[in-house]
Amino acid sequence: MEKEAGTGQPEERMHVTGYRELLAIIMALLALTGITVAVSYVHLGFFNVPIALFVASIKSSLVLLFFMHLKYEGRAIKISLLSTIAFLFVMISFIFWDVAFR
Amino acid sequence: MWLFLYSEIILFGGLFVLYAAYFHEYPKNFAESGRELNRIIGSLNTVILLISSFTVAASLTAIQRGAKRLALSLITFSILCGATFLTIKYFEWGKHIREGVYPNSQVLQNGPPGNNIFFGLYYVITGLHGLHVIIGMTLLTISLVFILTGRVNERHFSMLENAGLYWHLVDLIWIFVFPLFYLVL
Amino acid sequence: MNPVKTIDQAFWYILGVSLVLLVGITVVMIAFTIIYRRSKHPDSADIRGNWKLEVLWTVVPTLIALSMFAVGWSSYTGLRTVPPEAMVVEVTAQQFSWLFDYPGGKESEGELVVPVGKPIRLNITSVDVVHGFYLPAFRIKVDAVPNVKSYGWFLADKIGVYDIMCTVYCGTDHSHMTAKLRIVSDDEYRQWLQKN
Amino acid sequence: MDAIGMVKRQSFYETPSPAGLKGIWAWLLTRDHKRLALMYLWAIMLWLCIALLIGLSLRIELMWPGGTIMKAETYNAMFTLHGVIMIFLFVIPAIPAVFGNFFLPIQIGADDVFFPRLNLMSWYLFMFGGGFAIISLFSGKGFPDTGWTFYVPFSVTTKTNVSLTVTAAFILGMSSMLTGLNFITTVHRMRTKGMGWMQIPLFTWSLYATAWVQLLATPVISITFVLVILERFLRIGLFDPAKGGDPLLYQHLFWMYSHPAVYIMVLPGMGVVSEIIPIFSRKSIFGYKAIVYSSLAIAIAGSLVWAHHMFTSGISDVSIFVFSLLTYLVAIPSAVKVFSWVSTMYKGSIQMTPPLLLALAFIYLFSVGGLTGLLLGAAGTNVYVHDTQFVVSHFHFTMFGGTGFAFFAALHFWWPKMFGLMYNMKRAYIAVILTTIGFIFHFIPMMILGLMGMPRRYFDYLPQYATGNFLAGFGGFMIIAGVGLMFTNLLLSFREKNLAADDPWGGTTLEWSIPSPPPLHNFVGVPEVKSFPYDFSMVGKDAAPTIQTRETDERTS
Repeated sequence: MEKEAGTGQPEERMHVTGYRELLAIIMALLALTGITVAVSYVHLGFFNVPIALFVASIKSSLVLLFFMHLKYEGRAIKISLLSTIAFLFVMISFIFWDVAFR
Repeated sequence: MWLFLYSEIILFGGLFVLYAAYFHEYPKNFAESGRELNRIIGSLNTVILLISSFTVAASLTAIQRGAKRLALSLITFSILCGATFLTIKYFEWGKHIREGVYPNSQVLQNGPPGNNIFFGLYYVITGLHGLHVIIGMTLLTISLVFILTGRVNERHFSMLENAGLYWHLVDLIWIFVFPLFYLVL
Repeated sequence: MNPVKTIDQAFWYILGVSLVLLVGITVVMIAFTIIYRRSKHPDSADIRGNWKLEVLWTVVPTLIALSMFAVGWSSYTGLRTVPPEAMVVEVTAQQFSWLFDYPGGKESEGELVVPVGKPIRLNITSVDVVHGFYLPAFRIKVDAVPNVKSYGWFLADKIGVYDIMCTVYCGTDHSHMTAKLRIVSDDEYRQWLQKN
Repeated sequence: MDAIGMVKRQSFYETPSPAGLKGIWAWLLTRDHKRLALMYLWAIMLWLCIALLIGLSLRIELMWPGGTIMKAETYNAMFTLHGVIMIFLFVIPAIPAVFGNFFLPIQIGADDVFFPRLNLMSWYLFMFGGGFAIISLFSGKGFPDTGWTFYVPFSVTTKTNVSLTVTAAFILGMSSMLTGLNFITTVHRMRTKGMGWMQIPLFTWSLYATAWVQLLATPVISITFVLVILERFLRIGLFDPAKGGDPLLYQHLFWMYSHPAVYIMVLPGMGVVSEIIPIFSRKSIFGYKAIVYSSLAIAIAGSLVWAHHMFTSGISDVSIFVFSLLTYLVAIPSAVKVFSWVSTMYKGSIQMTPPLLLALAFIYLFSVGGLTGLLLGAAGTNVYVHDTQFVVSHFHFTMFGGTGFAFFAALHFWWPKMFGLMYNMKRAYIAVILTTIGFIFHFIPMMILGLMGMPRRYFDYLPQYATGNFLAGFGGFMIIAGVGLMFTNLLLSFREKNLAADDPWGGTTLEWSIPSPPPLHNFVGVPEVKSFPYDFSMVGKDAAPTIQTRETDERTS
């Protein structure tokens, strides 16, 4: 199906992300990876998992916004992506109405 | 393409639902099993994927600016990164399997149930992720060929763009898989 | 309070309101088709909405729905609050029969015998696949899930014989996975316990 | 098959796409959304007939206690098949794949869907899925016998070839997902000049809402089915209680898709009814925006209530409280729709036709289905009727009485447009009435049986349930007769050749502005939409209908 998407009209979007910007992002990503790994060696009990997930969310937002150009996409894609994530969040959290109280 | 990515996100989402529920049920066993995974290898793989993601993004910039040769080498590099990732994964799986840790193995059956679930999820999620790496590599290869034949060029780059999006998604999923499996304590 | 009664009340309440709504919708619909048929009413009015009416028919059903939810929920709580003095029977489901373990070590298969007048707590589980314990006369239905202990209870208030069925599809003989509940007098129950 | 009109344009049957293909290849390799829609139509009608006949065999079996025409194993396989075919090969794809493919692009003034080749691929996935389903029957030890829900651990332990059946369902899911993806992109990118979101016809709106559910919910079932397959081959134990797994999580994942799927099934049907009622009342739809928003509300809220299928399964009481409450909230947008349809008829100018009769039957039957759903949504009463014949009856009222009747209505409504032929009205009425009465006669006894406590999926039953089952059998025969007559009548139109006008019903949306059957390229120029889709204000006794491209006054609700 990816091929299909390739045969659309000529691309309209003009934004080209600069190399420097991409380089800055990858540096940030590597630094964040370093941080989570480092934090995992420190025993924080309950907080380990939330911190790891928080860092992961930052990393994924960076990938989404810059590598995947989400920052420069239209509103429709932004909203729909957010709703997808919201749906995923609902799936995971609503399970806990059950498993947490069983 | 984005719409297709959403469905991929939800596909993995189903597995993360299971992960969340079981993590809630067996926090101790999960932490214990997580320690058996090699954090260094996991980090190495994370770095490899992140860098390959960067090179894919850069190759799109390159093609948009008309730097065909640079784009070609960047994509080749990304594909090689993917291959390295899979090789590392292969040895990692191999090591666990030699230790007798694989689905339905005696070691897991006799151990605590949480460990079995943890490794079950580990194999399913990383396996599915590996499959996606392979698909992503295929897509990148197709883009590579298209750049060579000139079907992908500075005006028509959406094939590469979509292959890139897919590759970033693979990266994105790994960003969550990594802490959930390698860093739970 | 015996949950059978509250559940039936909830049942009649929801059913009654639903019937009124159904009859209302149907009658109005048929009436419109007849009154406004083209031969009698060739020109249609141009009405495209009426926000007051629309708000009204969003709010009123919401209230009705909430009241039904409340009634349904409160009747459900009756099923979950087991009186502390209840007699406990362990129920085990297997393909394709029901096993009952009584206090004191007595076991029976395919027949649950309890003394009249007592609340009975059933602890339900399964040894193979998912089954469903269904005792329609007392409005209880509890799935028997392997490795999960679920429970239900009923007040054995009348002497008689009642049906127990399996409600979760479990294989070839699913429909034959039935049992009988016998509610008997205290004396008879004691005799039955001693019999082997 | 000439189009009526002064200038004859070649219909899409006569012009293959891509050009140059001949004979069967012009169909098998086509990218034309209309040809694909017809290919779906024949496949789906075939599946429907097969599943109906299987259903009938189940009813005959149940007319008398004990085994009559088959053994328990066969019966279990038959109801599994009936469910799998009906759900995955009929109800889910029926309206989107056939009428969505045909009319969604036309209604928004586009030439085709956004990804025509992807559309062809969806069709192939659909056919492969169907093929796999058939193969799975005859490989392995006996027919699959798990019920369409494939509950673990039974589905993992049974010896029949569940893996292949599940693969079939997986492929069908892919097909439905890709169709959804295609529709969303089409609606976003290809609306014609002047068509804002509030000028989109309601059928397209309902498909749009459905497409989102298809796209976001289907992957959940895909991964669940993958897990079932992995479990069968590798025995990982993710759902196996002996190995630490939790079978209830399977049910959660399963219903996370399968409950929203109910709305994938019924929303397009509601869209069809929203098209039919205004046209035959010659009156604008009542509360256009309310219907649009309720479609979206159903799509969203419908995704949040999955656990109400599990009230007796041993989930926590807190979750029962939450999910029961949410379930009641989903009931409201459906109620709003029903009220809007009925009020559309108020002060209208109603012309009775077979599609309208079917739409009215839809409203009635769907209301019964919806209202019985209230009994199921309440925690206390749910426990009593869950997993009984009552539930079976309830969802047949919504699925067959709802989606099935909407499918029939759509067939009768758009048949003249799709084929340029008009069917015999009298036979159509008889068929509709027969099907409706048969339907009621079949499912009301089942509902009562459920209230008497007869569980579902029973091959045999206790003596007190004999009368009801015997009666329901007759209803089954009537349905078969009705549907048989209906399809025969439609097919006879090919022989009778009563040509249909371009706009036989006086419709106002874009599909009625083009010839019947449509030419390969739907529109000559780019149509410009200037008004609300359901504007009948200029229609006098004999005036021509106001197609959406005409200037009218912009008033909406």
